[in-house]
Amino acid sequence: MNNLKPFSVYLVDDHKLFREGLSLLLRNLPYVSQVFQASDGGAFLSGLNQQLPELVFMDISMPGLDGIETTRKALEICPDLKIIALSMYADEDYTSRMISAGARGFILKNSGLQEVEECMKAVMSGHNYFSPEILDGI
Amino acid sequence: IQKRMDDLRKANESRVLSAIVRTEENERLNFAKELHDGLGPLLSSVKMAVSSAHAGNNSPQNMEVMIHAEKLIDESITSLKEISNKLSPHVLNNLGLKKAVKSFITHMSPVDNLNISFDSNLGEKRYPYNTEVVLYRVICELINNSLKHAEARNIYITLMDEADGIRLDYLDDGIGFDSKILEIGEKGMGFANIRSRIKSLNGTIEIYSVPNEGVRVNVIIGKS
Amino acid sequence: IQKRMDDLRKANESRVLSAIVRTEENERLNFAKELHDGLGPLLSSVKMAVSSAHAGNNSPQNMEVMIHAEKLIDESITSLKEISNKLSPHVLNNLGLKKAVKSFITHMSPVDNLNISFDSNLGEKRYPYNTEVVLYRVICELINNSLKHAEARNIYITLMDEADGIRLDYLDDGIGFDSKILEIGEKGMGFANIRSRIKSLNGTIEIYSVPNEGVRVNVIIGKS
Ligand SMILES: Nc1ncnc2c1ncn2[C@@H]1O[C@H](COP(=O)(O)OP(=O)(O)OP(=O)(O)O)[C@@H](O)[C@H]1O
Ligand SMILES: Nc1ncnc2c1ncn2[C@@H]1O[C@H](COP(=O)(O)OP(=O)(O)OP(=O)(O)O)[C@@H](O)[C@H]1O
Ligand SMILES: [K+]
Ligand SMILES: [Mg+2]
Ligand SMILES: [Mg+2]
Ligand SMILES: [Mg+2]
Repeated sequence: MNNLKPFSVYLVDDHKLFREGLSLLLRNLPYVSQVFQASDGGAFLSGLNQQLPELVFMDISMPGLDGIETTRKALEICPDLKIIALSMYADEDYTSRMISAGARGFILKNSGLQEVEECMKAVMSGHNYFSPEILDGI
Repeated sequence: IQKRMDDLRKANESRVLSAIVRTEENERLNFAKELHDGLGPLLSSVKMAVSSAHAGNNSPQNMEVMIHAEKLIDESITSLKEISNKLSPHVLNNLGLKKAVKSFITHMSPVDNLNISFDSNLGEKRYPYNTEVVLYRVICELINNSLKHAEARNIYITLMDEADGIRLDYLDDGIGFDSKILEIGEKGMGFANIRSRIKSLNGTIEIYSVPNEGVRVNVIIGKS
Repeated sequence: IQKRMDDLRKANESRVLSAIVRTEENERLNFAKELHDGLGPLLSSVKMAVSSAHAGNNSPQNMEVMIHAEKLIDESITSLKEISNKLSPHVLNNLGLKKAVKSFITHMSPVDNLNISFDSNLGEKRYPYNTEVVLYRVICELINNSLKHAEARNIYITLMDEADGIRLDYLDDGIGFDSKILEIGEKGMGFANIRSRIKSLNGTIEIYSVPNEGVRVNVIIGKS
């Protein structure tokens, strides 16, 4: 996996401290070139024409446009965008909605950083990735 | 005239009850949200930080400390979710009554030799928040009662959307109780509490039991 | 006979209300305890682990991550305490009504040009839990209302233990409101909620207001 070309990441989450914490960790990874942040779906979508990231972490429950709608709209604009859902909940309904909206990965917010890394690597090399907890539930 | 006055009084009483139940559920929802959407992500973020540190090049001692810390955080998150869910079940809010009852039953700690059957024609249909939350809490309390008191082997729950309203029929085949308990009302708060919640929706509840013959409860909540 | 029946009905109504308020407060207390005594210590020990690790010999990068994690934990603990306290104020449970009201007032986010005076002869005296918790919630709601709606410069609160019961007198000098609001009861749940809580204790509440002349509220709860 070390042959992965550095890529940019966009974090979309309404929880400021969570966003900042994760962005700090991501920036420390050698293969992450840049980290952008948005606090809601609207801000992310309107930022898309300026910053086209290679990978997106998308919160599901956000005020205004939720993660599911935002994913759908973002993929209409750029169909190749790789989006990973980041959720507090493992319930099957959330997963299936997010997947049908076009997400390539789905992990829980209480994952360790190792899992976040695995998920990023899988999705960046063209695979799908789902947390084990989620696979258990299906 | 007497009848009209009684009706008025009843309507008023159920309005007062409905106000208190509604506010209470609202506040609980807010607390659950604060916990889940506020505290939850904070802890998640701590978890990621700690896991990143323990993957880094640390001394073996630090490693051990960090692994321990991670376990504690996992436990905190589980406990947070449980409390938030008891305050206001997120499946109920997001996915409706039938799914929420199903989820309550599947997530219960398993009990030996107890079989719960749940049958419902509600599908994904949604009802007013108060109706959903009251029926949900009634079902949970009845199940908890059966677990605590009944020594039952079977629980049968049917929840049906019918012409006259939503009908809940609950049955267990446990040791039952002397129905005097209901009149005295000294033993616990469970029945009193679900009675008032149902009253707040102008619904009806009937509780039948005979020692050694289990418990049967019938609830109807009109659709307004 | 009519009078006796009315009395009976009233007594019954207040019993139902009192049951629902009591259960609710009990459950809240349990949730608050679970948070405070269950989750709280977990987080504290995470905090210790993380601070010990960051004191160890770490890379500068890890250092930064750990310092950030510690901040997050502090924030989690603060938020946990706030929520637990809103669910069931621990000062109230531990130190009684007067101290709890004082503590609520001192911990409020400060408001420009608002002065709150609180006078009470309750001292450290304790009352039945329901009495304390209802009076506490009434006072909090009245203060919140003044903050939200009144544009008041002064709030005067007196809380007195007198021969006929505990008396709460509340006054603000804000913009007041048209008392029709109280009859319609459409605007919010606050007043409805405190009315039912007071009713559950067989107490009385009177709310007076005239536009531009502030708000006055008098409550009496008998000592049982
Ligand atoms: N399914 C049941 N089988 C046998 N006895 C029951 C059952 N449900 C209730 N009871 C009896 O009725 C009593 C009253 O029930 P209720 O739910 O009101 O209170 P509780 O369960 O004892 O306490 P709480 O619900 O407040 O935790 C119980 O104490 C028990 O004796
Ligand atoms: N101190 C006050 N000064 C001026 N107006 C007030 C005051 N207290 C209440 N009101 C008016 O009375 C209305 C009803 O108050 P109530 O507490 O029942 O509901 P609320 O505060 O609007 O909402 P909630 O309490 O449910 O958050 C308010 O909307 C406001 O218009
Ligand atoms: K980097
Ligand atoms: Mg969110
Ligand atoms: Mg019970
Ligand atoms: Mg109010």
